[in-house]
Amino acid sequence: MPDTAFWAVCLVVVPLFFALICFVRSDQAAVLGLLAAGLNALAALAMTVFFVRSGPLRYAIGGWQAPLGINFSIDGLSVLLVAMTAVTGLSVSMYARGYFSLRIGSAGEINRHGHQRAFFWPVWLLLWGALNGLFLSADLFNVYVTLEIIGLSAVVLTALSGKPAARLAAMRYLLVSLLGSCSYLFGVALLYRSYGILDMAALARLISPAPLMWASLALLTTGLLLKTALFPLHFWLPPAHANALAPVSAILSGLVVKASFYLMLRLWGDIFAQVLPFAAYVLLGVLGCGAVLWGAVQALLQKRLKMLIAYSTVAQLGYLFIALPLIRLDPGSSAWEAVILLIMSHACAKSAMFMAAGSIFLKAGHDRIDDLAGIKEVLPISSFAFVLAGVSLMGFPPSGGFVGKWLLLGVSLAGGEWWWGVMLVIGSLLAAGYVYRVASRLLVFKVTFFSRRQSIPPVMEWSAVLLALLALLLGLLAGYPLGLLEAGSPFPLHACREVMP
Amino acid sequence: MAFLHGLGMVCILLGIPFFVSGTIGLLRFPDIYTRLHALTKADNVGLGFVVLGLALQAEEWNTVARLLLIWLLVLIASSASCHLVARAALRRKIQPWTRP
Amino acid sequence: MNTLFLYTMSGLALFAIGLHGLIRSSHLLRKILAANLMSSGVFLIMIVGACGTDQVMIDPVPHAMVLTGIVVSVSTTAVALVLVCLVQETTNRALLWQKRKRGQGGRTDA
Amino acid sequence: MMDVMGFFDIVLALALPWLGWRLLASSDLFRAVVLFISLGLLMSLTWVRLQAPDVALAEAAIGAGLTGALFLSALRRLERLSESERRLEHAGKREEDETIPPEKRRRAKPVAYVLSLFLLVVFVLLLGWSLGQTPGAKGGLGPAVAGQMGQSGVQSQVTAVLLNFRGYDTLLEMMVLFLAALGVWSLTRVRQTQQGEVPGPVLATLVRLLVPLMIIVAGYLVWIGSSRAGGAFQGGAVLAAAGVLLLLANVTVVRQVPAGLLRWALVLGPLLFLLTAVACMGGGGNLLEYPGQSAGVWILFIESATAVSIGVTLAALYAGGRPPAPSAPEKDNEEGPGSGVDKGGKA
Repeated sequence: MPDTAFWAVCLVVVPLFFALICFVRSDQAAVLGLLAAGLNALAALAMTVFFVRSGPLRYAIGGWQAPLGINFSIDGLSVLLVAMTAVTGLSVSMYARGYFSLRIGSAGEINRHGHQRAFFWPVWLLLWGALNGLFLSADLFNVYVTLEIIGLSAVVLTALSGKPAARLAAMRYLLVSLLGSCSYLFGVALLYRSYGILDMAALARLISPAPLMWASLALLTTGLLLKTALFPLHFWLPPAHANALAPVSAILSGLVVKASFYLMLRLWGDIFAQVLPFAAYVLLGVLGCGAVLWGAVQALLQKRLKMLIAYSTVAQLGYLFIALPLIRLDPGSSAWEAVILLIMSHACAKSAMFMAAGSIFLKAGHDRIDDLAGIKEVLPISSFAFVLAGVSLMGFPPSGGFVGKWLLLGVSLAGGEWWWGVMLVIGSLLAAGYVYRVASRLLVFKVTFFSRRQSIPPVMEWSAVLLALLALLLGLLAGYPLGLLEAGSPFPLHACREVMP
Repeated sequence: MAFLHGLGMVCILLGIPFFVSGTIGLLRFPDIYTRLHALTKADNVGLGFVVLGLALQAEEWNTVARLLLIWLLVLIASSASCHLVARAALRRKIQPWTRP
Repeated sequence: MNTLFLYTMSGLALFAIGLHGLIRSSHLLRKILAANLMSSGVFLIMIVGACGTDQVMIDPVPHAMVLTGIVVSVSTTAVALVLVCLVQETTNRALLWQKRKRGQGGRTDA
Repeated sequence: MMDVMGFFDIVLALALPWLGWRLLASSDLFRAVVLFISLGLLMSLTWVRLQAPDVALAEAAIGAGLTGALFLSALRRLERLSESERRLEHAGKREEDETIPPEKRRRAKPVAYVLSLFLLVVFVLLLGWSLGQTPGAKGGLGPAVAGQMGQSGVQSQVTAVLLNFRGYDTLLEMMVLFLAALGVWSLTRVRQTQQGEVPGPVLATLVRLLVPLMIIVAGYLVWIGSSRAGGAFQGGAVLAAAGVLLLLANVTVVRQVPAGLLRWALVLGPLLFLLTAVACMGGGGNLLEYPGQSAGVWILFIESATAVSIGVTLAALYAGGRPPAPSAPEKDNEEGPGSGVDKGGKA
């Protein structure tokens, strides 16, 4: 009888299985990949449904309970993130199918793109499986292995474009990723040394202030911040995200950076929450403010569309870190809800934006913002998707971004720390600035635009629009996901402790 | 038994200087060919002594056989790799060192 | 006990040297070597931790973790080395930060 | 005798960071790589001293041997590309960036150098202090593992952890290895330049002698893994060494392996592991929960399959790219060396 756990296992096993098969049958890669994406989305949906029915759950892999074996912990937070991955992943997969068939179809460059397609699918599916594994896992070392898969496959995907800039960016990404995961592993080693345990929930009960604990927390946090690209450590992100292929950029910006942030949430929001002083959260929040300002200013200065979007990711990640002190400040759970809404709406909006930008790039043959005037005449749907996603990033009313920021604003005012709220507003204004800068070019009337002859497949345009629309509607539908979070308790791991044997 | 044990110890102690001199040769000799010479020749003698010593100390025939196998494999590997390195050096036209 | 602590410090030193090398050395190959040193240091600390104080009970879990770690590090090293070769191939030098025109995102791909 | 070992420990513990320092400080990349390999061998000695024979075997085979081989072949490729670096005997010229004029470099160096060194020393001291301060957890999960050994199906604790208690980690680890092969294959193709080289009689004989022996040893290591040090990774690494030897000797058989077969060999281990894990759910168990008393059999099965794949994968990593195209241009194509540059321009 399939239940929540069955579908959770499917979420990890199916993509991995299809990744292996895709590699062997590389001529069928796209079909197999789409099939895997569909199955994955189905499994995510089924798991959500069962989760709503039966609540949080722990699943012992191999039948070995927590301290000895590795457990899945399925709670509100992980279900939401898995669902987010499924939705974004499905539309990116559809987009990628159109993208590669278009590029293979266009004359002259057949070989290179056939090669890219043959390797994109298995690596992307591995990445997807590892993301699901990361969100579901309750074991710190297991998380390290999934982080390695995520990092390595992100690097491989970045380098797939084959250009010198992309290779250099991938190299830098790989080194940062190595440093980050080494630091994380060191932290895990020290934690294991002092507590003799790797399970997150069990660890949360044991944590007590000690020099070694601080050292391991510092190492874990440094590693994760490197991988999440928080402000002073963000240097590797824009070139990597901007130089990759369009579907890869969407995956990297929408999903990959969320994986390490999710772990930050687990560590800072739950496991270490009891012992950490508020000042530490403030430090992260300040860095987040720096990210918001720096990323937005850099985005405003960029001349290329994809670089602008990549810097916007740096800025948007800043919001998530601003939310950390507010989570600590908040007696209720609205800061938790806000940060999850922000994560989800950013995943949808940013992926949609990169997808739309990819279509625009293909149609126009370049992505110089200043020369894109009038592209709406030839590519109305993608331009629309871009603007729609931009509205979500700015945080305009119906969007998920708006509700998230609104909740955070409420928490900051209620907690008497209004300056966080001010930062949120400034960030939104800056975001409006750079989105407007692009939109004003894209939506110019009556300019004849000389484009390449190739026509963008509808699936590429519509997948972007749908995703952008979802980001926009997330605000209206916010009740559903947040209700899911309630079902799993606002403080994700606490619920599991009761289920723990 | 104690006699065999002692004899083994003596053999091992005899082997060590060969290893040491081989290593010193590797570090101090002037060119690649002399270094190879030091490494393979001296080390192989040292290895022979050490293996002999350990075999004398061994409790079972099983272990002796395994030690012999190890000895044989190391001999093969070191002579073959010595040959390969020297060949590569010759191909790169590296002149043997002569006393200046 | 003292020996174990010595090994721990040795692992720490390896980690620190690797970190230093990863950040400061310019050649990419050396950076990758340094990253390998770092992970070796971490492995050393993990294994020393497995020894326990009485040296009788050996905890096998860190051993398994280190085995995993070794395989992971050879995997990343292999990819990194191929990338280094490609970077050298296209830019003629295996350095990460080189003097280049402003805005290296100058050419982006769709 | 104890004192001798204690002295040995001290020398070893000091030699490790010293070697690390030397290898990063050496201006010659080749020397750095050689020092790295010797560091790996010393690490492996250290594992023996710390009673971790499994790790020692893996370190010697993978950490020192294979990683070293990877570095050496990468170095060779880099040299062939740049033609400038070192020669076998002479310390080559430094490859520090020449873009910065030397006087500027010298000026910039001391401050930054001392600062970073200072920070590192502080970091080490702080961590060392905190490590000394906090007593370790007693035995960690050791007692738990020991308590459940009866149900694990094997005698070796490490193998039990790797393939039973935490088998999921190992499954994902196989995926990392697979991903590495995938990444290397996606990046580049094996160069065909060595095609002309003839191996020479010594190497050919060595290969004929050693390869069968290595396959036997690999099988032995996998078999013995259930009760003592050894297992899929160690066995796979020996297989990989055989593969590397074959590649070095440029045996034609290796070049003629059909690409499809190679792909299946790469996938075999992870795929069977995954399918076994799922098959365990058939009987109502959890993922990877071996049914009944059959754990030992399943573990041996998985280990044999993964050992083959590990061997093939590591050898493929050494080969450093996907197999060269057969004479006719296949559809899964290639950009030749350097042609990525001109193609990159037109997106």
